[in-house]
Amino acid sequence: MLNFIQVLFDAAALGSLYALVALAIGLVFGIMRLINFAQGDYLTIGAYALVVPTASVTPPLLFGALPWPLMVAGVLATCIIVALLTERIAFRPLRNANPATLLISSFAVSYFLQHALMLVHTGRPKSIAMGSSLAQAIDIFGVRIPGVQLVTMTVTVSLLIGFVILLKKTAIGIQMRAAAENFQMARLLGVRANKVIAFGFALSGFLAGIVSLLLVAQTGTLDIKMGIMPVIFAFFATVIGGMGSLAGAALGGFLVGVTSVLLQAYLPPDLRAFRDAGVFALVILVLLVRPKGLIPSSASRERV
Amino acid sequence: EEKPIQIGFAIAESGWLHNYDGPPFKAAVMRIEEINKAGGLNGRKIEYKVIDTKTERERSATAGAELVEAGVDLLVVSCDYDFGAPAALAGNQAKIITMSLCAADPKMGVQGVGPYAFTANSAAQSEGIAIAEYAQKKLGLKTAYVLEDLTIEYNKSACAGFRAAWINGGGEASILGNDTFKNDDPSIAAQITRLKSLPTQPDAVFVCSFTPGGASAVRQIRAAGVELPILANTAMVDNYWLNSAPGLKNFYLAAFMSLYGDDPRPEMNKFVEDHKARWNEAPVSSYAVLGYSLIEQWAYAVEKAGGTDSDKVLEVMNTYKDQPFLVGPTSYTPELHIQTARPWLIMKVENESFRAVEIYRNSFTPSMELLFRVGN
Amino acid sequence: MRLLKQAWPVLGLLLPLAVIVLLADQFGSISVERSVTEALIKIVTVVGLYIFIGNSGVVSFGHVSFMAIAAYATAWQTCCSALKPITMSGLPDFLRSHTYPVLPAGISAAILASIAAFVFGLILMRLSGIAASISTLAALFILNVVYSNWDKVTMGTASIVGLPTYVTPWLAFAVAGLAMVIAYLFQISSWGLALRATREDEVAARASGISVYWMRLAAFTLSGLVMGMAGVLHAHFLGTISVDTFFLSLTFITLTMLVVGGMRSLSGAVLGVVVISFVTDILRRMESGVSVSGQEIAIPAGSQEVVLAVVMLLVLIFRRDGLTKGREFAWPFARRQSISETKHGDA
Amino acid sequence: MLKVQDLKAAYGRVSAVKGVSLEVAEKEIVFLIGPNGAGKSTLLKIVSGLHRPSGGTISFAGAEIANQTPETICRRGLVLVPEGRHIFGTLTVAENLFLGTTIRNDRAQIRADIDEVLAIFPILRERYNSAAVYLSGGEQQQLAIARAMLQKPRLMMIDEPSLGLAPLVIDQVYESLRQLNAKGMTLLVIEQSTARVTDLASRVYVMRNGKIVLHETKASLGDGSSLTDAYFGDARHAAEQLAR
Amino acid sequence: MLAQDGGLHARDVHVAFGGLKALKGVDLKLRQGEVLGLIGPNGAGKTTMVNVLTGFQAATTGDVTLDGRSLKGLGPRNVARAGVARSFQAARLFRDLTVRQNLEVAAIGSGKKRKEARAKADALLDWIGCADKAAMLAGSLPYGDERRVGIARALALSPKFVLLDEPASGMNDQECDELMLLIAGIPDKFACGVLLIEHNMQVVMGACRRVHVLDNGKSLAEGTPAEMRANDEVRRAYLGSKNTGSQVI
Ligand SMILES: Nc1ncnc2c1ncn2[C@@H]1O[C@H](COP(=O)(O)OP(=O)(O)OP(=O)(O)O)[C@@H](O)[C@H]1O
Ligand SMILES: Nc1ncnc2c1ncn2[C@@H]1O[C@H](COP(=O)(O)OP(=O)(O)OP(=O)(O)O)[C@@H](O)[C@H]1O
Ligand SMILES: [Mg+2]
Ligand SMILES: [Mg+2]
Repeated sequence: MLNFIQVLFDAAALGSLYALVALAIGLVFGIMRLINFAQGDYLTIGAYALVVPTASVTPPLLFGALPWPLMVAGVLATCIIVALLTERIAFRPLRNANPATLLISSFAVSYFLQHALMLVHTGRPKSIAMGSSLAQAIDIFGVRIPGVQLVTMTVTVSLLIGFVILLKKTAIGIQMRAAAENFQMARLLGVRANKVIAFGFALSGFLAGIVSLLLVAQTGTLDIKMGIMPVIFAFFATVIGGMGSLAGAALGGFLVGVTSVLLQAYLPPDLRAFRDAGVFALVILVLLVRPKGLIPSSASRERV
Repeated sequence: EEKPIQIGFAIAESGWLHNYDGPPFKAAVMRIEEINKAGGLNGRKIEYKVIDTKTERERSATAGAELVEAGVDLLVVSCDYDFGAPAALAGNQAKIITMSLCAADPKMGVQGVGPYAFTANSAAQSEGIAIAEYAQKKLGLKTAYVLEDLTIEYNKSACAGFRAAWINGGGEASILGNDTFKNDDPSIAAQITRLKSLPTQPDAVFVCSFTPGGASAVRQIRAAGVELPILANTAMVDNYWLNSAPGLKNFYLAAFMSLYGDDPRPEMNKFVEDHKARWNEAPVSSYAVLGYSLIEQWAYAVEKAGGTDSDKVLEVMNTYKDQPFLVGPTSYTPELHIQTARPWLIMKVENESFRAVEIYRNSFTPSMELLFRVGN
Repeated sequence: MRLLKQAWPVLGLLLPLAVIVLLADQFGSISVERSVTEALIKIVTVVGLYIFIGNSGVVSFGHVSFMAIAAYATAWQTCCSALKPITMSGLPDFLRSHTYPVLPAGISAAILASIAAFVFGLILMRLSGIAASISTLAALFILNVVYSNWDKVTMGTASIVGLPTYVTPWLAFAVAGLAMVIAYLFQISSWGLALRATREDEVAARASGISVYWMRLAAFTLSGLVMGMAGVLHAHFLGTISVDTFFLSLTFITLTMLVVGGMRSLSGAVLGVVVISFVTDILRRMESGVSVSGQEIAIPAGSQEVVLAVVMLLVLIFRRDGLTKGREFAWPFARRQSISETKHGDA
Repeated sequence: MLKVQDLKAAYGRVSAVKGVSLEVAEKEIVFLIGPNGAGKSTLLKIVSGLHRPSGGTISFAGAEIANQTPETICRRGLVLVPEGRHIFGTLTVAENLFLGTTIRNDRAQIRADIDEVLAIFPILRERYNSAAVYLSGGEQQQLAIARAMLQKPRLMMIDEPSLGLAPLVIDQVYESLRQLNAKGMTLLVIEQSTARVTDLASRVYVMRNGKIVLHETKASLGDGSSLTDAYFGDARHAAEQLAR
Repeated sequence: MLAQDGGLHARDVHVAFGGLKALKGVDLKLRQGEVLGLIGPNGAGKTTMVNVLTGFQAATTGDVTLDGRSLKGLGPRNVARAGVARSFQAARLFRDLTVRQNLEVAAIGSGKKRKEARAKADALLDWIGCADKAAMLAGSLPYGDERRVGIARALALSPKFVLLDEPASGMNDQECDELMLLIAGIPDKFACGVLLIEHNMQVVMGACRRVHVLDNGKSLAEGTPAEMRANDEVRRAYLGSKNTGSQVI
């Protein structure tokens, strides 16, 4: 018999990871109406920053060799810089373009980053000895709790609270939302809108850095495509949570992760292969019942 | 002077498949150069030409067609069945011997691509069979748990082979359970929970996967405190991923050869040395030897047939019965163009490296049903 | 003359394409010929996308599923009679133990895709905007998971190999022409017009008595049919099919072609394919090395994608509504007046 | 205070402003009127930095501001209330008002000022914490004006303040504007209805077809009949035809 | 058409948005062939009323009937096909379609064939004086034309009733005059009742025989324009003492 509490914990841990990615997707969507597929590549690049860029399959460590506070800082800084660069070069000139154009431009950015990374590192997955101690599980009352997952959950909850406060209560948060909705009008009110939006991207880079560290600590591997599925799941999460609502994004991410684990745990063996189909069917179902998502933001409503 | 023999390679020089095509290709070039240095094949020099498929099926088909058009005598295609097949089809339709560097799927052969298609590799099923038999007979393990990565067909085949062999040796009840995951799952916590909640723990876990997902799974299993022996399929061979599971022990698989100088067959160790001399590095992957033997196998048949005429060469190759080549004894029949019982080098992980254990040849051979995975 | 002018948006596209096909057929190497055929199949695909996305304004990520459905359907009917009973034992008997001629197989496969689109659409078209897009993505994943694991019918993730390869450049051209005619007729029909109104303003369209749901469903079904045609061509061009071909990367590249060309016009859909295919092909040839005045030069392997991404970004940045800015090609013999109709978008 | 000279601008190849010069002095209320499409809104957009001029100069309080960004121009105290409201629908009324104070340093004074504008527009107090998208058309217009008032500009440019407002509210809005002006704020107002103009204007410009066609000061304005003529030009003629 | 319960009739309509009551029991009857003015302060509930009448907003309680038939639960599209058309406070044209296509769409929406739809569109364009702009993209129209095309689009549905939400906003005095004439002519030309929401008193007074005043979600008064102008309550709540809107130069 499966230990139900253990399953719940597993579910919550994966849910938190997706929630963290979804938070970044939701944040950038909130400030630019952009579903940023390149978010996945930010985190891939962050992970690869741990090793020296070479074609070798067993590369020496770069940031990964530093004491952990410096390593974290190095990875976060890398992700933030990449996020800012993509904002400046690709997304800023496209501000206020229609959503399809924005979306496609983020594909292009993602395609670029992925293949540039591939040119440097080759497509072969690499492995890295990092955070093994964090990956170890501790046993609490018979429930196995891997350190990474504990950290993931704590980080997710605190960042969610932090971001909601930032956006709702601080001047820069309100300015960010204003610039998101109507860039020109925000400028007419004296908001330094370019900086404010860049700040939003920096935050998404920050989140990407955190996720890449957590992922690497969990899997110990680097792969050019490691960002894709988390971002796809986060993408679903943001929409079922309610586009433009951070709490919604986090909730959506949580839900997607939890569903995936519960299906994995409780589906009969023959159907387990179809686990993901279940998750995606759930996405469609949620949208049919609540087309604006679980926590619709006021942005998504329209007065006639 | 006779016209040189042409070999065409429709393989990936970029994209993810390059990692798999690259090493055997280099080894194949080594063999070609050796033959040329020794005076050529039947007195004719061998030339070769490569067209990059960029890990795309469309490119693969085009590359195949172009090489056929250029009149190659042997067409070599990608490691992977899915990406090699489009090119192989072109070769087969033109009745040119077509060989895959390391596809592990019997459909790269008579029943799938056609009668002129071969693969230098063994069937994925036999990887599972070999390690299952070895674990039961030599390691004395009685029960097993199977963790199956559903992402690609190769894994499913390896798992099918493992299950069949394990049940053959220990009965239905000796498999304590099955679970599935996907290569890009960020976490397999739920699978580990199921494993740990089994009423009795198995003697071993068989993980059929490939990197990076396989490496990540091994790391997570060990991090969760599961110290059971882990058995794996051949794709997990070679040291490059061991960083992700520091201090890994009790990990076994069936491989072609050892890159680390401890292969019980001296000719293998010489191969590694030659490779270092030619390419300034040891082979990146032990799959390399398959490329070397691919050329060996075809060249031998050409010599025997006295020319490159496809039908004659085919006839010779179809009669190989434990024909000795570097990678090991090789057999083909008119029905089957893949190895099912070539001896394996069992390897285990110790002190952060793979170590050769011993050569082992499986006695249980997969039936056609198992090879084509009918009824599972 | 009026008829000619009416048909111009299609004719104006078909004529240059015909010239390209003719040249490739007469003078091109195998690889040129195949590149052209590939591009023509992509045109069918992107025109299929355009019928729905261009007219409804809803980005769909799910369309390549319909290619998969048709490709598998034609494979079941035409492929590998020897292996089929063994490897696809779950097929119903009329498929498992019979092989059908390619033409009825292709047609029925495309129709099946269209039926599938209709069925999916019944559910998905209830949603609007981003929710609709995301649920089409979910549908893509669902179909992918099902086809990847429905081993006895689809052979799981393994390729089905050995379909008859009958697709020549001219056949692909003919089908591309057909797809363009279908798209154009739909676009100028009253349903097409109504659908484009919903794209501009859903609320106002409702208030004008338009059923957003049925218009979208109609376009979805029709585009499913054209995607099905593309799927059949794809299958019989390569001779092999597998589920993962019809997944994210094909979705992204075809969407990119549509957007780069200009997703609001048929000309955009076609031009996007032509331009991106051309750039890709040139880069690819540069990667494998070209000789310029006797010197062999090549760009590093793998840089093709990087350059292509930059090109796509530049187009999007400098022509954010695509190369055609979402307009049809103007009738070349018009007096000034009717040009104003086509030009007004930039004002 | 504001001096525009020979300003030109175009949208693509269509030129919308064709060499306009105008002046606004300290503490004036200047009206800019003219038929639809005359280029009035375009002119204000250029002055506020939203649209690039193709020629000419703009100086504000002695500094050249042509081609500066909207936020720097705003920070100099030159504020635009653009036509069509542009409130932030996803933000609450309170947050919209708060954004009006972005450029201010006198934090202490803000609370009192917000209370003041809420007194002018009581409906905003009622809907203080609801998302602005739900406000009615007129309520949104009031929010836009209130927000601009909170910016405490030296020169406020308003594009059609009465759009969508109930007559009573129009009165209130103009009354407040007059009071602000009395306290020292300069105003440049675009208005469709000429009725207000004669009441309040220190100066009026009439714009047609991208050019200033008439310039009247308070003294020369009289009953405004010259305005009407310049304003409508041959449009009257068309209307008569239509009536027939 | 003079059946007992002819016309578009809203009975005791309540609408609440969460805690906010936008309409608190409004009765409104629009008869065939008349132009009824609907005025009231900002936020009085006028647009909400239009939304209820056209199926965009479900009434919390109360009912709307068209010629005696209830429109409950029909939804915007079916209400439009039943014969109640509307324009929007923001014009909401189909910006990337031509002006003619804008009208065609509505004609198609009312069930016409393509040919008829085109004829209908051209006739309406003639009527609003925009025939020369038929091939222009609607997004590039000047403001005034945009408004008129919005009205024409509503009429292209061949409705029994058309509801116009602030059609004159942003227009100058001159254009207001023209628009007033246009609106006043609708009942005769199209055999169709008109509900006109407008803050410009000049337009309301000129186009309507009867005016209904809403205040704070409730009916305040109904009567002729002159009566309303004289009504103290209406002056206090809406017009203001100066009664600016009706000042005509
Ligand atoms: N974004 C734009 N793109 C193209 N042309 C424009 C744009 N905005 C305005 N125009 C054109 O520029 C000219 C001037 O427009 P503008 O809005 O400045 O006039 P206006 O005097 O403010 O008119 P209104 O009284 O209608 O507000 C008009 O012919 C208009 O059609
Ligand atoms: N969807 C909604 N959610 C919350 N409140 C709403 C919503 N729609 C309208 N309201 C509120 O209901 C009231 C009536 O709004 P309505 O738009 O009907 O006013 P109106 O009479 O049209 O005003 P105006 O003349 O300013 O256009 C307003 O206070 C408005 O804020
Ligand atoms: Mg204006
Ligand atoms: Mg209103």
